[in-house]
Amino acid sequence: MEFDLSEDQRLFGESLSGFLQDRQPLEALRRMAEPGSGFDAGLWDGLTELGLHGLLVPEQFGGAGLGVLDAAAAAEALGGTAAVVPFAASTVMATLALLRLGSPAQQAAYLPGIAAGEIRIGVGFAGRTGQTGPAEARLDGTRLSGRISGALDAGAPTHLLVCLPDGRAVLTGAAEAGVSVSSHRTIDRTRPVADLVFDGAAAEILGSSNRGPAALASVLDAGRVVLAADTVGAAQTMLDRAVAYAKERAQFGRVIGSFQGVKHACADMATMLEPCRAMVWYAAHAQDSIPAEARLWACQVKAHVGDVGREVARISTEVHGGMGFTDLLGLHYWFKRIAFNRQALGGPERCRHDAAVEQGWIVA
Amino acid sequence: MEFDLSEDQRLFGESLSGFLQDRQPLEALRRMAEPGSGFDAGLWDGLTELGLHGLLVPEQFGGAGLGVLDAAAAAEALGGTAAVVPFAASTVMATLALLRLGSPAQQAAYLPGIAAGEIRIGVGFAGRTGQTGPAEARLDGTRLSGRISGALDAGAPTHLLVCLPDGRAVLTGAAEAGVSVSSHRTIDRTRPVADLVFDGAAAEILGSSNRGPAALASVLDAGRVVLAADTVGAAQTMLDRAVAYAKERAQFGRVIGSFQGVKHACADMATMLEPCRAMVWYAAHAQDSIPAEARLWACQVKAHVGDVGREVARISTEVHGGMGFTDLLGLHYWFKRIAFNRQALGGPERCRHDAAVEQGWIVA
Amino acid sequence: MDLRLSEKHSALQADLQAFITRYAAEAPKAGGGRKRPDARTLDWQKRLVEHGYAARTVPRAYGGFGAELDVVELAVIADAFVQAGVHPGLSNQGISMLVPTLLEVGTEAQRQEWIGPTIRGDVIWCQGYSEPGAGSDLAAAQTRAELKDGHFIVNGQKIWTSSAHYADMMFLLCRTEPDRPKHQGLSYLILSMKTPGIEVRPLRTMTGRAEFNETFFTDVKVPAENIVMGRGQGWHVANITLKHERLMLGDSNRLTQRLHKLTEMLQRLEVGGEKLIAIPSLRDRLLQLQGEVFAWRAHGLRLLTDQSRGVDSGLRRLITKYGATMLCFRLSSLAVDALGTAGLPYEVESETVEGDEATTWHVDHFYDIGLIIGGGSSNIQKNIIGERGLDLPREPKMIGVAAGRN
Amino acid sequence: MDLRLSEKHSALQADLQAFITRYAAEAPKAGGGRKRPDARTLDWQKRLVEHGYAARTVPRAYGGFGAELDVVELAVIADAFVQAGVHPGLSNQGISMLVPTLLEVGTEAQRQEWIGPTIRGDVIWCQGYSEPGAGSDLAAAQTRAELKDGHFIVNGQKIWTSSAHYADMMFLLCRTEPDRPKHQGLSYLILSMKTPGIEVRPLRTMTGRAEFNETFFTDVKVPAENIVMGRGQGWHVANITLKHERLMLGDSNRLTQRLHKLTEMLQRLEVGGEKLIAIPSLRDRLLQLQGEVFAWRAHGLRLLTDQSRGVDSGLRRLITKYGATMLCFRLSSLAVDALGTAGLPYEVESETVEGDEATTWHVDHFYDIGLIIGGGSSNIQKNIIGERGLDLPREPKMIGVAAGRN
Repeated sequence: MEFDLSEDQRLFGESLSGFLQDRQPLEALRRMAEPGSGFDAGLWDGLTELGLHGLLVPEQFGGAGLGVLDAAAAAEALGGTAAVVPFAASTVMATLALLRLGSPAQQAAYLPGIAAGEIRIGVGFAGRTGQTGPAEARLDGTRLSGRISGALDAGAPTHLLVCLPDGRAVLTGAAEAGVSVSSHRTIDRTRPVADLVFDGAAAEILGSSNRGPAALASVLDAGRVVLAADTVGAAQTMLDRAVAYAKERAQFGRVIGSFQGVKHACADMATMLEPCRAMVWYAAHAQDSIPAEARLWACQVKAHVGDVGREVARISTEVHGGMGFTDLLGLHYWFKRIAFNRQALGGPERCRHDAAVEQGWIVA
Repeated sequence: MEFDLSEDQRLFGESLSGFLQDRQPLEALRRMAEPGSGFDAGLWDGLTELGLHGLLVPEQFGGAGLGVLDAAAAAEALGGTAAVVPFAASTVMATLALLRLGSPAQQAAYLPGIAAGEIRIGVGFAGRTGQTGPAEARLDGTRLSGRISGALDAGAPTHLLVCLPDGRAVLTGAAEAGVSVSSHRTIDRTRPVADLVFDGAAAEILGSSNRGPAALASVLDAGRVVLAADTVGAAQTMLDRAVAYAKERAQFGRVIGSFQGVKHACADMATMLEPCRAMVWYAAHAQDSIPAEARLWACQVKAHVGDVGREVARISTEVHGGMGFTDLLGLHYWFKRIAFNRQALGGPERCRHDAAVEQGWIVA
Repeated sequence: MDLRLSEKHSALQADLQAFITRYAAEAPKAGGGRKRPDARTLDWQKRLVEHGYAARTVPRAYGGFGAELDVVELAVIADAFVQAGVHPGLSNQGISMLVPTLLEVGTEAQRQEWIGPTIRGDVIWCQGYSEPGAGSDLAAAQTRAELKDGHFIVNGQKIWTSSAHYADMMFLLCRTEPDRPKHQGLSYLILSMKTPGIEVRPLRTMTGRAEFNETFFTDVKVPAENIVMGRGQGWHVANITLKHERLMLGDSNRLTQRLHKLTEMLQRLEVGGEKLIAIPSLRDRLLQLQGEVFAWRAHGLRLLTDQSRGVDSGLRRLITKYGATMLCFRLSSLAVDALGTAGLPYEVESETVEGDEATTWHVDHFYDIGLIIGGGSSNIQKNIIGERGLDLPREPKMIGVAAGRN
Repeated sequence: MDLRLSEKHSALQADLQAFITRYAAEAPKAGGGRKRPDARTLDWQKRLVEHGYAARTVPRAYGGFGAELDVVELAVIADAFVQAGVHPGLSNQGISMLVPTLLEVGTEAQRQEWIGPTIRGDVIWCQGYSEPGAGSDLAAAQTRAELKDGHFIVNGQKIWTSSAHYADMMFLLCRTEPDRPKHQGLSYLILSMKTPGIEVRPLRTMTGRAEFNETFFTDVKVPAENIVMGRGQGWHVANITLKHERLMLGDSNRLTQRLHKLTEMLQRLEVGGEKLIAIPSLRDRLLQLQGEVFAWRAHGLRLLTDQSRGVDSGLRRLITKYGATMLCFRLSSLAVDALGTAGLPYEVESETVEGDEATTWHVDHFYDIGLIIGGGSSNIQKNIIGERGLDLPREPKMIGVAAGRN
């Protein structure tokens, strides 16, 4: 019995954090975030070298062959630094979709490119995530039509993965005829969302037969866990910065962290947030190794961490006072990162709904 | 435009509070509450003299002919002192049921007795309040059968009022053949609930024709407002006592109220509670004078004040530390009074459900 | 308890109806934001003052309408414009904060000079209170003003000066007696923003807009007579001004309007063919918030009655800023949750761009955090509620902490 | 990350299964409460000690099983009894608090005399820490002990002494050096409850039960050698004891069990022909609580791993008492809400009466408030989290407040 990250997992997270803190200090973050595409070529190439993109790609295809827990540890580092890099969808979900639904030929065709940082796959869902806005897609043979909003990691994609309501997933090139991608800057300048419009675009169905909604649902589950991990990292940064600020800032002749009002606010954040880290680990580990619990924990971790993230974001900003509200300290990048994670792939309401369905408390 | 209690209303509330504080100090409260019947003959007679029971009874029948707002002002005083006296059901709801559904003959038969303190009517609902436990009653001609749990003010009743699902209400004598009343002490020793069992008991239908569910619903609404007013009074007492304790009790060499932890807890209570008083007034006034808003406000005030009451009860107890948890200060009488009010006539969940129905957001 | 309007107030309501019917076409568009009022707005403002629908209680001698204070009248007027969706006249810091302050403690000359142009919108003011190093501790202001040859020479920095980039004038809290205890060393000056030595830099917030400014002072000369009350009385004057700001921030009408907007949206938008209001968890949150807004709405009526009687509302007033701003945040939180991924796209380049529904809610949501913090953070508010409202003891004095300066 | 049990732990699990299958019929009923353990319970306890399922790490020299500390073993053992619903052995303040304290800082003679009888259940202890005037400020204890002729003479009053009415012995925190600073003037004594001059009065709580006592001391003579560590070191010893109490209070298994009980109830009970779990607002609250319990459950696994490595969990441990007791209260709040009016009837005359489901939940609900307060209220916990966990500064010293005595 050992409930902890492995030494390798911890070290990888630390090296990611170190790299990102180094390459993405506040001024660089402002610059990289400004275009709002969630993509910076320089950062991307550096992360390719660190092996981020191939984390889940099997070794035979040039990756590290690791699991969702490793991805969660990485996501915590990305959230902690508000990294301007596609990950949850293009790296984790797309790779898992290929591994769980794709044919050997498809895996061989795409996975090496993912690991090498040459392929970036935006991911859109038709239904299933409870998202607002249009989400319909139909397949006519291998021709895809429809309109899907809220696609993730589609600020600079080479390909698009579309998840259909019947449990199939299809891949298209982002530059194919009949494919239109309108990427939008969001409240979170480090990640965009995109509207995808398909008009009879040539598409490739993953796998030769429909493996049913469960396989695709497991891809969604993994994505939710990874977004929750990102929120834990971002919220931890907000807590750390609030504590540091409270030790430094003086008002009424005292360091503000010595006032119970501020001290207790920090204690509240820590009490909420700290168990979330273990929760993410368990949920991620369940994706890799405890199939019976995987879905329920994925729903619950996305919902609960989403709620805690919002509270921590608010309280940390309050502890910073007026400075927290300005752009000067850049604290809002993390506030908005947390807000984005909360909504993407289904907000807490939707995730709890899914958790109720999973437990048979209601019908879908 | 004047939004306030009238001088008379305030004075009546104050005289009630004064009387009850005088007659029901902590030791007397313990003694009166111990039987758990919610009835003390001495206290009852004193309140008869003050005119409490006839508050809503028209002057021609010996009462004061006042409205729900007056009853709410009185209820705040009763809750504030955790008074061992039937009121919300036996005085307010029973009187209103007679006024709104009863025939002139029935009004003449019962209302003078209510005002004189000779008639005390326990009230049970078959359905409609979302209560757990059995709640079914059927009328065969004028013979009542069935079983209703959770009846209010039925610790020492002379009569029982049963509200049927079709909107009719029937009266029986509590000592009639075929009527069985099992009154239970509750968490709140100042008020019992009762299980009523009817086996072909002779019953009198209020009014000659069925006025439809709306009239009876308005009686329920008034009851909910009055219970909310009781909670505001009880919660105010818990806040006042917490503040007084915080000014007096020293720890770590300081009066604890000078610590922000305690001070802010008191501020939180005040911020939650103070608007509830105005809310109760508005809701009560709506019962008397703004029919279009009466039901929605009744549902919302019961739900919201129920939630605020629970928080204030917890926080006040915490401010009192270990002393709050013991029986020594008797603080728990108010804690439990608030908890009782929260559940009786429908908890917050049920009241919000009713509010959604009232606004057409869902179907009943 | 009587929620009906008196005959006098009903008559006013009827007058307002007639006025709005007749003149609404001349009104500028509501909103406006970060710019000087244009000519159309100034004309409208003058018409409102003339009819007593703006500056109603400002004496005629200073260019106002000269009515007795009747807060119900003011509420009836505000309500009429909100209901009709017609521009209610200017509401800036000069009108809402400086004018009442001068009326209370200004000299006759100051009143004569500034009140008229201010209420007509010809002179725009900004507020010079907060400093980067002081935050909620306003009395710790370090901006210095030294009297030399009939002028105060001002040096220092202010922050949160919201309309400084187009304002004509500033009211400024600064330290003139550095040797006196903290609260007794301040003075309240008024000065022209055209005075040499003032630099205004825009201050961007988390909304993405530069809603505020930082203002820097280098040897700025202010005539000695531009002081309100005496030297060392700045803290007293500033508190008069703040009293009026706090009343503005705790407005329960805003809560009601926001609840309506939110309810309407949940009834209109759909996800997967289902109205948002049909989703139980969203509906339940809306119902809870509705209950809270109802409570504050009723509470607002009570405050109005207090004011109309000239009663100090005490605790009832002290809780409003903290309670209402937190509730505002929770209302906008539900809105952005309900919008989900479709609400994430966000472009706020300048205040002149009209945002779509989602952007508007997100701006509100971010701004709500600012409102929780601004004008005294929640911790400060809870101290005020505890100490002034509930009479709980203040923090004891600290060992090793200078009581005066810091 | 490996949640599987090692071979050694799997073997222990198998042994436990065999043990429980063989002996479960001899076990007393779980629960028990406010009374001395009866003969059957004592026999059971002895059998558990013999097999190493109780007092597992207490050295054989003192009557224990003498195993190396392996917290996973302890978790496996606890889990086996919970799963089987079999009495897991005694868990009283003597076993959980005094024994580890004596093992850490007692004299050899004290260990020899007390540990064996305590772990077998032959000697029952109660805790003499809190005082009515001190509350969360344990170090402010005023109960005096003066050394005279080889005895400490104890005078004063303790509160929250939970098993004082049947305990054999007490461990007592008292002031022996009244002239020294507050924290340095205390000593930790052990004494027989049969000593003349001790009076125990039951203390009723809001649950309606007398779960605690007040204990009064009048010239109670305690032999001088009955001190643990030296004079003035009582605060240090008491903190060792408290460390073990705090671990007990933050148990995440209790949260999980309570969640299961609550979930089962909502799936079973109906209102108006509808299962409670079908009511959206109740179900949604349950789902939220489930999420929180999951978080604490995972967190508990992390703490267990820390312990198995001998790592100080720091902040992770400091948050558990505050976080878990608040969550407990919210779980029981949902339970009593779901029970509604049918849950209001309440009779708790003595602990011997088995309550119905509703009464049990209400007792839990009231008791949860006690747990939030007991062992350091939320405010104290938040200070500890902030100061020890996040390294935030302590309150500055106050002017006019004696630092030592009060």
